[in-house]
Amino acid sequence: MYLTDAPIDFAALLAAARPADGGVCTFLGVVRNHHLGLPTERIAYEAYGPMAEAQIRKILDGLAREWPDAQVQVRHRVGVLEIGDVAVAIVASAPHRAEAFAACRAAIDRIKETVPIWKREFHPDGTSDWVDPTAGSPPG
Amino acid sequence: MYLTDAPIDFAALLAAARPADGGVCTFLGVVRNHHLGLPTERIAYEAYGPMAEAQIRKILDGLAREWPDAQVQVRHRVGVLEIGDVAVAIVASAPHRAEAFAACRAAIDRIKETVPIWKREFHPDGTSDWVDPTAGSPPG
Amino acid sequence: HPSPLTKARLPPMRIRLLYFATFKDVAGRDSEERQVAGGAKVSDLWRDLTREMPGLLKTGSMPPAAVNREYTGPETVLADGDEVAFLPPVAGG
Amino acid sequence: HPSPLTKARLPPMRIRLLYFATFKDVAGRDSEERQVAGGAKVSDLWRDLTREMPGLLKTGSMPPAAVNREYTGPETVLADGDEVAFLPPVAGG
Repeated sequence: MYLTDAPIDFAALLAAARPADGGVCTFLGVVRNHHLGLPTERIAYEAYGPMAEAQIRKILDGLAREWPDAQVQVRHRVGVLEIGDVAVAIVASAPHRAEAFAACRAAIDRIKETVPIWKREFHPDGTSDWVDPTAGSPPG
Repeated sequence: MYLTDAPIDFAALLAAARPADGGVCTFLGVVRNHHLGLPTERIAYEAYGPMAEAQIRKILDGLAREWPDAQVQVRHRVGVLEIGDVAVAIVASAPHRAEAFAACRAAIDRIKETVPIWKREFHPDGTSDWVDPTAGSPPG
Repeated sequence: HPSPLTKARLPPMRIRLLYFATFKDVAGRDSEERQVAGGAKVSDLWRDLTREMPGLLKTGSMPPAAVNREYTGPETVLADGDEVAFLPPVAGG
Repeated sequence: HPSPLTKARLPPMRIRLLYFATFKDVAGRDSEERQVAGGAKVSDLWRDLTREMPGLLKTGSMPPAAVNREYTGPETVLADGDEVAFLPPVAGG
């Protein structure tokens, strides 16, 4: 299960690095207080759960083929998150740092491109919007 | 102070991300159980302390010029470390992930290239070697 | 001689349609059971839906579609019992 | 007429020399006070050291040097009170 409605236990993900792994690259996607110039108060994440799980599984399978020495873990929150909350955590460990960085970057890029998860941003004025990354500046 | 002889408080580094930061890329260099085909039991890190502090400061100043939106933090252990111990931690946070990844990767690359820190690997058979990254396979 | 097995001769099918995010707002529901013509493709379903709910078109051309939780193309022929979703631009991470 | 101010006329200087890692093993000490000729360059110091301790040469040509905690080149002229170190290949991280 890659999706969770509870806070992500990042320390537990880190602890899974293997004794042969010398490099651990991680990415945390954090709810930030602005988007496209508008202030953000909180974000509600919605997922097509079973498909999102299957897509993440496929992404991880692809990473394992491309970087066989890397071990990659993913957790993604769903539900309502506040500023500073971790929405997604990637932990990529490998014997050497080049693979760890490459696998981590590819993981977050592909997750953002293809995993059916959406987010509705709530603004301080009470309005809200579904975020459309294809419409504006690059997402964080 | 970027060097420490106490375990690195990674959670404290993470907590320093700013509310405007949506992406946090981190790198952990972990003591692994092998190097160039030989088993490793532990590693002693030695630094030219004052120069290492100054070099890391310079690297961070350079990163701040190249990626002004990124905030980068560094901690490096000195002393004797066991397998699985974190030797170096980099935390790079930025509004968007591209800067966070780029600054984090540049930070660890430059630290490994120019900061006067050395490591002596102890093998299970009682022998030890100073690691020379210019002599063999790429380091982790 | 026997007539060819045409699209019109296939029995109608029932699919389960899911709505997410902005499409859920437009549809006012998150899922429905729906009857479609035998042999209907994903693109036929999208055409029918946008006639009923022009608001779906705000994302422009046909969005990515999933059948049984896998991405698929507009030419995919639907089968009885399929779970179908059209996906607004994803924004995970 | 006055003779030119040559290297030989400069007074000798005292520097502090630091040894690290494999160089510390070769030297058998981690630091020393050392007298060098007035006007001596970093490369002169390295030449003298390797004559005394050929084991330093296992890293090949002159390694990176630091004067007063900053990287510097072989042509840098030393000054009285300088802190000098030749640095074996670094291996942090």
